[in-house]
Amino acid sequence: MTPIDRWRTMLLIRKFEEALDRRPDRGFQLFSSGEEAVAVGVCGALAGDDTLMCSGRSIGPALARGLDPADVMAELLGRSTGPCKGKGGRAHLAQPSAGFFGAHAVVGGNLCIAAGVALAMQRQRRSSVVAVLFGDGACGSGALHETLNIAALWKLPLLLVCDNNGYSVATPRAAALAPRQLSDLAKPFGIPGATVDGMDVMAVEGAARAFVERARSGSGPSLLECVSYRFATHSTSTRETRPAEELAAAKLRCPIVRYGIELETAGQLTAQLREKVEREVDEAVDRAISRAEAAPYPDRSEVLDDVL
Amino acid sequence: MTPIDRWRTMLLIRKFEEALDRRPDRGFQLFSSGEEAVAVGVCGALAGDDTLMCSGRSIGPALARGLDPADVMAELLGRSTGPCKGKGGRAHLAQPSAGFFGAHAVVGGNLCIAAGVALAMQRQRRSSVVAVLFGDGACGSGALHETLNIAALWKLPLLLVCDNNGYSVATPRAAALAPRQLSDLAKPFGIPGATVDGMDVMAVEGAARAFVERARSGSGPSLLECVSYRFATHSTSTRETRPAEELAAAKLRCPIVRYGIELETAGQLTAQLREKVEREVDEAVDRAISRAEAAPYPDRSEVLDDVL
Amino acid sequence: MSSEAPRATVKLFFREAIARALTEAMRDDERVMVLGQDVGRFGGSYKEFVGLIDAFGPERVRDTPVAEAAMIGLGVGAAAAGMRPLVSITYMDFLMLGLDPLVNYAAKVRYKTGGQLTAPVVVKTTAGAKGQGVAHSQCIEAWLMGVPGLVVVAPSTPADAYGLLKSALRAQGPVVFVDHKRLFPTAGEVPVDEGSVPIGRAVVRRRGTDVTIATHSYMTRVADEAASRLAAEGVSCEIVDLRTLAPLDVATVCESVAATGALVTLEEGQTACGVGAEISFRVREALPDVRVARIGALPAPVSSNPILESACLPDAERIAETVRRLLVS
Amino acid sequence: MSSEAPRATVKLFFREAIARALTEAMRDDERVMVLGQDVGRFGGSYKEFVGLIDAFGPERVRDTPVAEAAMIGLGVGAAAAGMRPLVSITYMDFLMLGLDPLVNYAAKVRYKTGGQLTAPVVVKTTAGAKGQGVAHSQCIEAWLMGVPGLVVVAPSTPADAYGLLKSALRAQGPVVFVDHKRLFPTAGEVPVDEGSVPIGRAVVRRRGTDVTIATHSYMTRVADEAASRLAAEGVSCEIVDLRTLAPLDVATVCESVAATGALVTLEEGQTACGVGAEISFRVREALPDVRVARIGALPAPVSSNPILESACLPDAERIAETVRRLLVS
Ligand SMILES: Cc1ncc(C[n+]2csc(CCOP(=O)(O)OP(=O)(O)O)c2C)c(N)n1
Ligand SMILES: Cc1ncc(C[n+]2csc(CCOP(=O)(O)OP(=O)(O)O)c2C)c(N)n1
Ligand SMILES: [Mg+2]
Ligand SMILES: [Mg+2]
Repeated sequence: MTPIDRWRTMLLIRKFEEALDRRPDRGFQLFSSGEEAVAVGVCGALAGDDTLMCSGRSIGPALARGLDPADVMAELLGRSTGPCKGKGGRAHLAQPSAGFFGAHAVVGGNLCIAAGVALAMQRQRRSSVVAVLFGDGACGSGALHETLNIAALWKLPLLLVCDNNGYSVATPRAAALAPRQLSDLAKPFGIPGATVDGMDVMAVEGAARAFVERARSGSGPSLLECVSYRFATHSTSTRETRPAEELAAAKLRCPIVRYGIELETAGQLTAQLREKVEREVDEAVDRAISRAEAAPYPDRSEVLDDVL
Repeated sequence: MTPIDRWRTMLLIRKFEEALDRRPDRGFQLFSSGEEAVAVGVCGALAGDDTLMCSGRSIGPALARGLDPADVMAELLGRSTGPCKGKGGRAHLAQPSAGFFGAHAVVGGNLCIAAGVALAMQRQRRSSVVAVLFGDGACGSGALHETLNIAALWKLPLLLVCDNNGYSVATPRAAALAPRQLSDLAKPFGIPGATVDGMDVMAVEGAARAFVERARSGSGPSLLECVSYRFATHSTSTRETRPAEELAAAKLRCPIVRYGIELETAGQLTAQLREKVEREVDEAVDRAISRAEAAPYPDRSEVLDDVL
Repeated sequence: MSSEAPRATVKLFFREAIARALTEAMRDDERVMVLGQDVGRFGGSYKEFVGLIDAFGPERVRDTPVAEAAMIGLGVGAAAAGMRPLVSITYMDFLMLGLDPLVNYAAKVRYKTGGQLTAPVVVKTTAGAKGQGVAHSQCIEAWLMGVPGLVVVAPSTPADAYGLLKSALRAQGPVVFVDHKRLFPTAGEVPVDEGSVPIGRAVVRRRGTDVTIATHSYMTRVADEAASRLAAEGVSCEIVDLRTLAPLDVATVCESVAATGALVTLEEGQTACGVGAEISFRVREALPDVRVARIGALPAPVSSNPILESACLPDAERIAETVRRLLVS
Repeated sequence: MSSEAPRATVKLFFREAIARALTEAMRDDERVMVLGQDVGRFGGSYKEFVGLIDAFGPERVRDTPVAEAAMIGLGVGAAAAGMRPLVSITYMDFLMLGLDPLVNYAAKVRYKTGGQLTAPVVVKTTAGAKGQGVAHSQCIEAWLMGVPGLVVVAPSTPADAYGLLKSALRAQGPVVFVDHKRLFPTAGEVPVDEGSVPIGRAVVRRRGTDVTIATHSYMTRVADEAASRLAAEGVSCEIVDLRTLAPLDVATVCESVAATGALVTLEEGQTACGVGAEISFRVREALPDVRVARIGALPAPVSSNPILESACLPDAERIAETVRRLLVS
């Protein structure tokens, strides 16, 4: 991924979610503004044959993995042209053929599924790696322990990425999780762990790249904690309860602004280029919306399709 | 507990189980010969107001906690004079009034229950501590992680004791558990852990005592791993698959023989005293058997009692 | 209710009725405490715990990690050791993660210890669909009805939510209190005086003569909508709100069905081995010749897609159509 | 079965039939693998996996930690990614620990991805009581019947264990294969030729004219014992072995009941919202006037106490008595 593509993808996620949020028919959504660098950094480390899984907070991951924004928008707006025919929606977005094995809205519930996908990769002697994104909230769940243990024993090609945005709904991480660093949870199992700044896309990508290569070479799983912050409320129907100052301070660390400044300083993002990319992103989002709008809803009669 | 009482209790467990095993009507049982020092050492560190919980391997723990062998035998042989009226049996032995909150046969399933009992102690502002015994097998279960995390956050008065006998049924610990030391599992949570020789009753009691005092003083939970070995098959209906040499070597480390020699060397266990204790233990076991034999079975009509 | 003067009432939202019941119970009984995700300062996903942390402090109103197995296990263990915890499981789908301590310990501890221990925990959980998709929409209360040792309640009105929660917090053993996402914002009259609603009693919500609709929770409201439609066509429905699912108040259902001669069971969950299958069987033990039909979700997962969600779940039209068909059969 | 020459058979224990099915499936399909506690060198708690590790090696026959949630989750994830794992859950009671990946993912992944993914995992688990007490005796197959997307099979003979497991390992989606502690040591004839038994078809095990007993798994044998007793009294029982619980073969049950006019459902688990409640409802949709009774465990946990265990579970005498009462009603 080129530096500009990284920045573009983060911007795409932000603007895509903003456009979606403006729609009265958007339904229940979980946004990832503030956390773009985590998804984009991790995907920057993945190859085409690798696959990504994530939690219900799935828009950033799906777009970072390179899904067509129009397909994602169609799925989120319940259109039958979405990759899941409009049945999955936000919490269950998936397009395995594009390297996105999908979202799963059970906190912690995606971890052992991801390990199973990694087991399949291993058994099929593919050199593919599975990366799974989950929140700090999932670190309280026993599923993490069971997955770490088996993944370590069987040296599964699995990268566990904790997007620690500091909250599980309204509960601060410190009230729910005893460990000082969440990546410490890997240690007893002999699994390498690292904690990086999740608002720094290059830090995420660098750490992820090392762990992905490790997994690819057969050395087994790893745990990457990315410390981020969520700018939006937990969901579109959740009230905000975080301190205003905390939120304001976090917004100053916006990963998109930050990476944009880095690129500017390095002379890689001129004003002109910035404008061009912003326009392209706006067009992509507009196109996604208009394509979705033009697409049909599923018919009630499809309710019993794809059950068995 | 006096040194002689420690030795006596270990001997009682051994002889009690041997007597039970000889009975054709004993049903399905899990014995703990070889592991007597773990239960006896832990109970040596508990006060009367503390409470003990354990896994389905419950005969040693129940006797170590001081339950009347006759009551335990009655329960195990399905007599209605058992503390659970013969309904609980081996896997679900309990006598809370005697400081034995009980056995629970779900591997890992007793951990969060024990934490809940500890929560009750804490809320009731009692200075009591809960000790819970579980096997190495339970260390693969997510319940341990969830319990460690919450117990650490809430500083629960809980002593987690892993009786690591090296096997879960026939699966060696190394094939099922990635950690080098099982007590390491406490570390990420900031919980103190220790690994001791579980065939050495004084080592177990010493470590348990420190952790119990810690919990009693309000400093929270701890994890004690006791490395032991089981002399019998997993259950009375399980075939033996462990290497004969391994078993033979372990038997040389018998905790009862070992502690007996220590006491002899220290002049605390004379041949005469040994004979007297052995005779008393035999009598206690005989009495347990004959009391149980004399006791009635529950009636079929009791099947619906105590449901709601 | 007796023939005395009508009791004074106050209008409360369903969520407020829950908070009120908890407030009174926690005031009266030091042993009552609340464990759950975001139940403290946040006040619960549906605001049903608002005010409790201010009144009773963070020791008794505890935010937990996302760890449903341990949450229920802790509640169950604490209950067995003398407390009266309420454990909040925000989505009934995730009750699955905590079934082991609930079913394998709480429901059996009284039995297996020969009465030495009992675990009077209340597990409060929210069933039903409201746009959140396949893993946040399920109704699995029928599973719990087949677990000896569990009491299951599922109120449909604020008054019953209040009164049944009061009873649940005083029960002898474990109680699963099932509410519903679509009920929290509904309002209803609740007696001003403190009181409770007994566990194990259904109630006739609407009087009618042609058919009995036996249902619970949010579907009680959908049944009422269907009954109003049918009334316009001259069909008179009696609606029995079960309120408690275990133990089932079969007598009240039978009394109604004996009069109407026809039974429709209605639930939001799956029909296979569901609440309706059980009620139908029990009613026909007493009244073998009544006509019976059952309604539930279609046999598919419940999508977050609004069209597919509504196609899957019972609605007034499906109920009305079922009643019409049954009455001509 | 056609009218051709009878197929040659060989006598196998139930546990051997399972091992044979797995051996053939693993030989034919590289994607099949086994995950479970003590399934490797030990060969399974009931010896049903004996020989597999020697034939296929430890990469394909994997011992797991005691971690039912992850075991099922891994199997489900691997299945969704193209493998065909069989996950062994030694006691059905502990299936509860893994219901989340099974019900919330495997059963729904095909639906929620619009058909992009499916999870053809086989979860093999052992139900029923045999002296191991309250947490090692449960039958919760009825819960699974209410989960759209799951297939549930529960054979009673070695031939069906073999044939249904072969089918399960080739199914499109997740299958729960329920066996029973008391079946493993039973023996029966199994065709020498390789083959399979189709999912979704019940079978008449014993021909009779007075009453139909619809049952599954180990209770099929108990039903047969009851039928022999009743035969001595001149009462002729037809026994339908359901074999598959989801989807239910209602047609075969109805055909039998249409002829006998009376239905007794029999299961080892709880009756409330159980298999029998469902069968009864479905049969009466077609045949509203037949007499029906159901039998299951009494509503109590199953103690390891032999007297209480046997008092709780259905036995030949209880079945015979139920049939006698039904036929005079
Ligand atoms: C097992 C389970 N319990 C509860 C929930 C409800 N829930 C949805 S998102 C969420 C918060 C999760 O926090 P975290 O893992 O940090 O992810 P974030 O929302 O911060 O991205 C909760 C509790 C759930 N989806 N799954
Ligand atoms: C959740 C669960 N899964 C499986 C079992 C079956 N089982 C009973 S004992 C046992 C072995 C447990 O090993 P460990 O915890 O080391 O205890 P030990 O038997 O060695 O004392 C197993 C797997 C169970 N009781 N509970
Ligand atoms: Mg978070
Ligand atoms: Mg062990």
